[in-house]
Amino acid sequence: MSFSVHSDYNKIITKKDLKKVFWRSIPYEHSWNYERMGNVGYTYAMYPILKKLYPEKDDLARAMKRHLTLYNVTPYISTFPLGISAAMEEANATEDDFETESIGAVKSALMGPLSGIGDAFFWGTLRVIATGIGCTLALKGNILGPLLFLLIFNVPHYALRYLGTFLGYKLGSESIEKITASGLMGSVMEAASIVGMMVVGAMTMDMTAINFITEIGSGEEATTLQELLTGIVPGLPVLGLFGIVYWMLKKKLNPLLIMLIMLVFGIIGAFFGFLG
Amino acid sequence: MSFSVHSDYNKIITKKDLKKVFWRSIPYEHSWNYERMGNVGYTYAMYPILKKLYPEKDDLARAMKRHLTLYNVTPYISTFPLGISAAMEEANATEDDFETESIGAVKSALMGPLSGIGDAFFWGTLRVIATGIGCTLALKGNILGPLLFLLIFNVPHYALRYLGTFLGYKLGSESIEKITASGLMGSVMEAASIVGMMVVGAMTMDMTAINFITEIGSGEEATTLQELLTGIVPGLPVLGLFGIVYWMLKKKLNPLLIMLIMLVFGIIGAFFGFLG
Amino acid sequence: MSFSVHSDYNKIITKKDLKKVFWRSIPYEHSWNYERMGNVGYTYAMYPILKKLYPEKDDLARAMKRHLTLYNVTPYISTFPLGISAAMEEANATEDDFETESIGAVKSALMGPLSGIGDAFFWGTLRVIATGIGCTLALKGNILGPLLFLLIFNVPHYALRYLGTFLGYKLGSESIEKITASGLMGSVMEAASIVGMMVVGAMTMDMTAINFITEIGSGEEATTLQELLTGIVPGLPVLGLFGIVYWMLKKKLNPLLIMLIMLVFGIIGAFFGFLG
Amino acid sequence: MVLKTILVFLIGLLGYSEWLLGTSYIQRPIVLGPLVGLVMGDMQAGIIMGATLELAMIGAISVGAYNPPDLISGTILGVSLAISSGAGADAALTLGIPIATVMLAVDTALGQPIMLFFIHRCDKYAETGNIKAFNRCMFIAGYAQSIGGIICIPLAFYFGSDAVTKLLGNIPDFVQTGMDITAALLPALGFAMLAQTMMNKKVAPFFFIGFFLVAYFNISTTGAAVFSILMVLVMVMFGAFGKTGGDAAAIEAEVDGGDFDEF
Amino acid sequence: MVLKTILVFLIGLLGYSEWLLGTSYIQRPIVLGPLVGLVMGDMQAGIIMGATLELAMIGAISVGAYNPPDLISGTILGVSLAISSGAGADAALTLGIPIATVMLAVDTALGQPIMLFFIHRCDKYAETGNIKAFNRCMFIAGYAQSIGGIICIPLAFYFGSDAVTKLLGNIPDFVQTGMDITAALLPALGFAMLAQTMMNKKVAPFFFIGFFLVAYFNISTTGAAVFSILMVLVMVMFGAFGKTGGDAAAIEAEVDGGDFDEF
Amino acid sequence: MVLKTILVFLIGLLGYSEWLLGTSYIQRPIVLGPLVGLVMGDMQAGIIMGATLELAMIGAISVGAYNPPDLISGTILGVSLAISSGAGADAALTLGIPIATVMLAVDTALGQPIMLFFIHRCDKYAETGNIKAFNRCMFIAGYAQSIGGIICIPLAFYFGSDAVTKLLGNIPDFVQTGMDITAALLPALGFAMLAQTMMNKKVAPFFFIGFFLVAYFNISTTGAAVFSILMVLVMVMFGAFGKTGGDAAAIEAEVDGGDFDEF
Ligand SMILES: OC[C@H]1O[C@H](O)[C@@H](O)[C@@H](O)[C@@H]1O
Ligand SMILES: OC[C@H]1O[C@H](O)[C@@H](O)[C@@H](O)[C@@H]1O
Ligand SMILES: OC[C@H]1O[C@H](O)[C@@H](O)[C@@H](O)[C@@H]1O
Repeated sequence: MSFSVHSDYNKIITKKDLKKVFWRSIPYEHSWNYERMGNVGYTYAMYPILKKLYPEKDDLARAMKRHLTLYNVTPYISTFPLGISAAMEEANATEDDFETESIGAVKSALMGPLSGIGDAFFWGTLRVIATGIGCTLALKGNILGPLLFLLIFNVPHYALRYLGTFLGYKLGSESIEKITASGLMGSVMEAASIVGMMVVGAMTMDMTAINFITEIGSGEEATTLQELLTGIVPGLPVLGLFGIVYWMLKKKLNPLLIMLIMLVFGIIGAFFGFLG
Repeated sequence: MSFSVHSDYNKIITKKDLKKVFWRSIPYEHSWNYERMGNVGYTYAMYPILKKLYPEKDDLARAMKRHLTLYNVTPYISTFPLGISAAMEEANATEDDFETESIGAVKSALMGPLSGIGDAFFWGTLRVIATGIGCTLALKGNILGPLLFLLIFNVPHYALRYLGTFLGYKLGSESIEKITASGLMGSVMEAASIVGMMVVGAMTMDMTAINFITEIGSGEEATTLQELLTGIVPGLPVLGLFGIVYWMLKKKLNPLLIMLIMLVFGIIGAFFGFLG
Repeated sequence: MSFSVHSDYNKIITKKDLKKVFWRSIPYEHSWNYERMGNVGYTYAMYPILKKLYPEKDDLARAMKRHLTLYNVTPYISTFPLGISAAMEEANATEDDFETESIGAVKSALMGPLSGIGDAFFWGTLRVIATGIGCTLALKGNILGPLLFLLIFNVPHYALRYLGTFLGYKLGSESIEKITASGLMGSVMEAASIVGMMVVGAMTMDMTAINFITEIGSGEEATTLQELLTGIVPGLPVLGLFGIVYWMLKKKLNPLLIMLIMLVFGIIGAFFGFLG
Repeated sequence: MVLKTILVFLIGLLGYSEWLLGTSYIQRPIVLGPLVGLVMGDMQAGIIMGATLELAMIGAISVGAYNPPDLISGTILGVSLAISSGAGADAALTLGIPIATVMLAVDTALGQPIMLFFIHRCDKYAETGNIKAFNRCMFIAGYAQSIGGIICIPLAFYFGSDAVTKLLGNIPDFVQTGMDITAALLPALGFAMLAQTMMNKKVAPFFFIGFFLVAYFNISTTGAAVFSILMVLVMVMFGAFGKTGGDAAAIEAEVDGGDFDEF
Repeated sequence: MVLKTILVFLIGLLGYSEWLLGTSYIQRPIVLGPLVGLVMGDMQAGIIMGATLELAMIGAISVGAYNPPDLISGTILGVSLAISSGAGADAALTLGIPIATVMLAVDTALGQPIMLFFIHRCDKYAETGNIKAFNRCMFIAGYAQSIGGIICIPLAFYFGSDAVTKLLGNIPDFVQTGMDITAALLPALGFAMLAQTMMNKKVAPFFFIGFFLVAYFNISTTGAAVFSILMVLVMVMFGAFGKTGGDAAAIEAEVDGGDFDEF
Repeated sequence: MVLKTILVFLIGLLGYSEWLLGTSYIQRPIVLGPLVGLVMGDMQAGIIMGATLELAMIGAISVGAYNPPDLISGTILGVSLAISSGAGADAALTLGIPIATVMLAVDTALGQPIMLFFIHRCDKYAETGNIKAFNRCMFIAGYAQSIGGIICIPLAFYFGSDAVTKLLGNIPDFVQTGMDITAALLPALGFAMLAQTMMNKKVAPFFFIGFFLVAYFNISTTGAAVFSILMVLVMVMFGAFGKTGGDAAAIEAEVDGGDFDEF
C-alpha cells in the first residue's frame, strides 16, 4: 500500500465531487447541537455525493435520513469519515448485496477514536502552540500576533481537512474492493456493526450525564441518591435515562416532544433541587 | 408482558403454597451463619413446596440438600428467589429433561445482584429515612418515634416481601415455559450455570478474607507476607484457602471437622500473630 | 500425580544431561543484556541437550537460534523453564508432527508468572531475611554475619535450582505424553501460542519505556507530548516504538544496526531534551 | 427485683428474636429503649435514651460480613442502669457501648461454634427426612449464637453489670481475635461446598474469571454478574452452546480423574 | 455612535460565524480584540487587550460537551468599554468576563431550544427532499443558538452594558441550571436515536459491553473501541461469523416481538 | 602498595563475577567489605563497614529493568579509603556512594554497548555452530558490561579515587541520560525479535490484547497471563480450536502479503 492519496475514480464519484464535500465540510459545526451534535453538518457535506448517487427522490431522502443520526468528530478532520462514508454510499448505490446498515456502523465506530486523536492534536497541541506564539507578540501590541495565530493554526488545519477527504475515500473504496474480493463482506459487516455498537454504548456513558443530588440521611450516614444508584451499578442513572428515551422513541413519540419533556424535567429538577 | 403479579397456577403449586413460602420466609435470617449463611432459612421456607412436589422421601431429602448450599440475600426480598426456585422445582418435578443443576445455578447467579439492590434500598435508604424520622420524634420523648420507625420500615418491607413471592414464581414459571417452547432449554441451562459460576467466584473473593500479617524485613524494606502474596497475584491468599477447603471436601472430610480446623487455625494464627 | 521428582528417562535425555543443564545454568545472568536479557545464558545452559538431540549441525544451529530470542526469569529458578524446554526439544527431535513453535510459546508464557513468583520469593523474602540476620551480626564485627548471609540465601537457592531442573523436565515430558495420548496436540499448541503471545504483549508494555518530555504550552495549560499521546491511548509511545522496530526487522535491518539507531536516538533525545 | 429481672430477660429474648421475626428492627435501641424504660418505671427516659443510642449506633448494621457490637445487651443494660442510677442519656451511652462490645466477643467466641454445630445437624436431619428435628435445630441454632447475651442480661441486671463484664473481660484477647479471623475464613467453606455442587470442566474456568475480575479490578459482585451475563449473551448469539464441542468432550474424557479432580 | 454600533454588531456577527467558517478561531479574543480596537480608534490597545483576554480564557474551549462562557460578547463589549473609558487591559478582563458568563446563560436558556427546533425542521425537509429549506434551517439554527449575543451586543454597546447585563441577570438561576442539566441529558436522545438505527438482537449485548466498560473501568471511548476491535478480530479468526448460528437464529425467532422490543 | 592494588583488583574481579557464579550475592557490600578489610589489615572494620553499606543499599537490587548503582566499586573503594584514612563506617558510606553512582554511569555509557556487540557475535557463532567462539563471546560480554569498574578500581585505589572520579565525572550528563533512555528502549528490540518468531494472523490480536490490558488497566504481566489462560480454557471448552475456521482460512489467504506483513 503506497501512501499516494490519489485513488482511481472508476465508479460514479469523481475527484470534483469530493472537492465539493471538502468545501461543504467547512460549516460542519455551525449547526452543532446537544441532541445529535454534528448530524446536520455531516449531512450537508454529504449532500452532493448523495444527490449524485441517488437520483430517485425517495432514495435520496432515505440516504439523508441515514446521515442525520448523531455524529461527532473534531471538525478539522471531519472530511476523513466523510470520505469513507462517500465510498460506502457509492458501494451501496452500485452493489446489490451491500448492507446499508454498515455505513452507520462504520461511522459510529470511528467517532470516538477519531475525536480522541483530533482533539489531542488540534485542540491540545496546535492551538496551544498558536496561542503561545500569537500572544507573546500581541501582548507587545504587535499586529503580527493575531495574524500568526490564525496562520499557524489554519494552514495545517485546511491542509489536513483537504487531504482527509481523499484519504478517507481512498481507504474506504480500497477496503471495500478488497473485502468484496475476499468474499467476506458478510463477516466484515457484522464485525463493523459490533464495533459500532460498542462505541455507541461507550459514548452514551461517556457523554451523557445525570446527577440526582437528593440527599439521603444526614450526618455521617448522609449520601445522595446518585451515590446510592451508582453504588449498585455504576452508570445506572445514565442507563435508566437512556432506557426511558429509547422506550419513548419505540412508542413513536416525536423527538421534539421528548426534548421538551427533558427540558421540563431538567428545569423542574433544578427548581426542586433534585438534579444538579 | 403486563405487570399483573398473578400467574396461572396450572401445575402443582397453588397460590396457597406460595403464601406458605412467604410466611416461612420470615425467620429466614434466624439461622444465618458464617459458613453457609442463609442456607437453613432458605430450605425452611422452601419446605412446603418441596414436600408437595416430592412425595418420595428420597426425592425430598435430595431436594432439601440441594437448597442447603450457601445462600445469601437481603432478607426483605428473599421471597423473590424463593418464588423462582419454587417454579424451577416444579418444572424439575414435572418435566423429564429438566436439568436439576440449573436450580442452584440460577439461585447463585441472583445472589450478588439481588443483595446489591436490596441492601441499597432497605439498609441504605429506607432504614436511614425511618431512623431519621423516628429519632427526631423520640429524642423529644415522643412514643410516636419508635412506632413510626417500625411502621415506615416494615410496611414497605412486608408488602415487598409478600409480592416478591408471586413475582418470583411468575417470572420463573413464565420463563421456563418460554424457554421450553423455544427448544433452547439446553443452551439456557448452560448459560445459567456459567453466570452462576462466575458469581460464585466473584463472591468467594468478595466475602472471604484472610490476612497474613507476618512482617518480612524491617525498616523501609518492611512488608507483610500478605502484601508479598497479593503482589504476585491479587486474591492469592483467599484462593489458596478456598483451594485447600475444596480439596478437603473432595477428600470427604466432614464439613464440621473442616470448620473446627479453621477455628483452630484462626485462634493459633491470632495467638502467634501471623493472622490478623 | 505423585510428587516424586524422578521421571522415567525413556527417550534420549538422561539424568546426567539434566545435571549438565543445572551446572550450566549457573552463569545464566552473566550475559544479561538490555536487548534480549537472558537469551545467551539460556542457550548456553540448553547446549548439552541440543547437542545431543540434534547431531546435524544445521539442526543444532536452528535450535540454538530458537533459544536466542528474548528471555527473562529470576535466575534462581531458571532451571525450571530449562527443564521444560529440554522435554519439549526432546519431543521435537523424536516426534514427527511436533510443532516447533510451541517451544518458544510455552517459554514466553512462563516468563512473566515465573518471574513474579521467583522475585517475590528470592528478592522479596529470602534476601531480606538473610540481610537482616547477616547485618545484625556483622554490625557488631562478627565474621559470622557475612557467612550466614551467604548460607541462608544460597542453600535454598541451590537446592531449588537443582530440583527445578528435574521438576521442569518431568512436568514437560509428562504433559507432552498426556496431550499426545489425548490427540489434542493441535489445540494445545494453538492455546499455548495464544497465551504466549498475550504474555509477550503484556511484557512489551511492562518492560519497555519511552518518555517524550517535550513541553507543550505553558502555564496551567502546560502538558507534555507524552501525556498527550498516552491521553489518546495509554501505551501509545511504547507501541509506536515497538511498531517501528518490528518494521525495521521486517525490512531485514541488522539488529545491531537497529540498536545503534536506538542509541543515537536516545542520546540525541537526551541532548535536545525531548526524551527523558 | 426478681420480677424486673424476669421482665428484662424477656425484653432480651424479644431482641434476640429479631431474625426469627423477619429482621423487622425490633432489636434496635429506639425500640428496646422504651420497653426497658417501661419496666424501670420511666418510659419517657427510655424513649430518649433509646433514640440517643440509636443515633450513636446508626452504623452498627450487618451488611455482608461485618459483625456489629451486640446492641441488644448494650441497650437493655445501658438504659436500665442509667435509669436506676438516675443518670441521663449520656450515661446510657457510656455504659451501653462497652457492654455491647464485650458481648459481641462472647457471642462470637461461644455462640458461633455452637450455632454451627446445630446447622450441621440440620444437614443430617434433612437427609434422614426428620423435619421436626430439622426445625428444632434451626430454632436452637438461631438462639445459640446469642447464648452469651441471653444468659448475661439477667445476670448482669441482677448482680450489677460491672461484675459480669469484668468476668467476661477475662476471655483472652487472642481468642476473640481468633474467632473474628475464623468468621472471615468460614465463607470459604460455604462457597467451596456450593462450588462443588456446580463444578464441572466446562464451567470451572468461569469460577476463576469471576474470582479474578474482583481480585484484579476491584469491581463488585454485581459488576461481575453484569459482565458474565453480557458474555453469555454473546456466546449464545454466536452459537457457542448446543453443539457438544468435539474438543471439549475429548478433553473431559481425557482429564477425567486427572489433576482437576484432585484440586 | 450609530455607525460604531453597526460596526460592533458586524464584528459580533463575524464572531458568531466562527462555526460557519470552519471553526477557524476568528472568534477568539486575540482576533476580535484588534478589530474592536480598530473601530474604537485604538487598534494597539485592542491587540493588547485581546491577547490578555485570550490568555485568561485559554481553557475556554468546547471539547466534548463542556460549554465555555461566550467569549465573543465578552471580548467585544469588554474591549470596547475599556477603550472608551480609557482604562487598561485589566479593565477589559473585569468587564468582559461577567458579560461572557451572563451571555452563556442567555444562550443556553434561549438559543439552544430555538436551535433544536430548527434542527428538527431539517429532519422534516430531508424527508420531503426540500433541500433549500434544509439548508435554510441549518443556517438559521446555527445563528439561533447565539441569538442572545447577536441582539445584546449592539444594545449593550449603545445603551451601556450595565443596563443590559442587569436586565438579563434577572433570569432566575434555576432556569440556567435547568438548561445546563438538560444539555447534559440531551445526548441520551441523540444516542438513543442512533442506537435505534443499529439495534438488533445480535449486536445489542455489545452496546451494554461498551457502556459498562466505560462505567466500571473508567476507560475512554477510544479504549472501548480498541478492545472491541481486538475482540472482533479474535471472533473473526475463530470463525464466529458467517455461520448463521443455529441457536442465535432460533432465539431471534423466539424473542422477536418479545421483551426486548419493549425495552 | 602494588601488592595491595593487585589484591584489591582481584576482589573487584570477584565482585564482577557475581553473575558468572550464580548470582549468589558475593558482590554485596556485606561480603566484599570483610575481604577489603582483610587486605587493608583491619578485617573487623571491613565487616562493620560492609554491613553499614549493605543496609544503606538494601534497595539497590536489579529487579526487572531497574539499574542500581555499582555497589562493587563503591564498596571496595569506599571501605579501603575509609580504613586507610582511619575514618569510620560513615566515611565508607560518604565515599562509597558517589563512586557507585559515577561508575554506574560509566558502565552504562561504555560497558553496555560493548556488551551488546558481543551478544550479537553470539548470534553469528550460533549460526555457524562455532560453540567455542560462542562461549568466549558470552564470557567476554559479561565482563564487558563492567569494564569501567574493572579498570577503574585498581587505578582509583593506586592514584587516589578523587582524581579518577573527577576524570570520569567529565562524561557529559546527556550521554549518561541518553544511555539510560536507550536501556529502557532496548527491550522493544528484544520483544520485537521474539514476537517475529511467534507472529501469525491468528495470534496477532492477542499480542495487542495483552499489551492493552497492561496499558489500560495497569495489571501485572502475571495478571495478563492469568486472564489469557482462563480465556484460552473457555475457548477450548467451547470448541474454538481444532476446526480450521473457514473464515479465518479465507482471511489468511486474502490478507497474506497484505498490510499486516508490512507492519
Ligand atoms: O470531541 C470532538 C468534538 O466534539 C465537539 O464536536 C466539539 O466540542 C469539538 O470541538 C470537538 O472536537
Ligand atoms: O448483603 C446481603 C445480606 O447479607 C447478610 O445476609 C446480612 O448482612 C443482610 O443484612 C444483608 O442484607
Ligand atoms: O524479574 C525477573 C528477573 O529480571 C532480571 O533478570 C533481573 O532483574 C533478575 O534479578 C530478576 O529476577
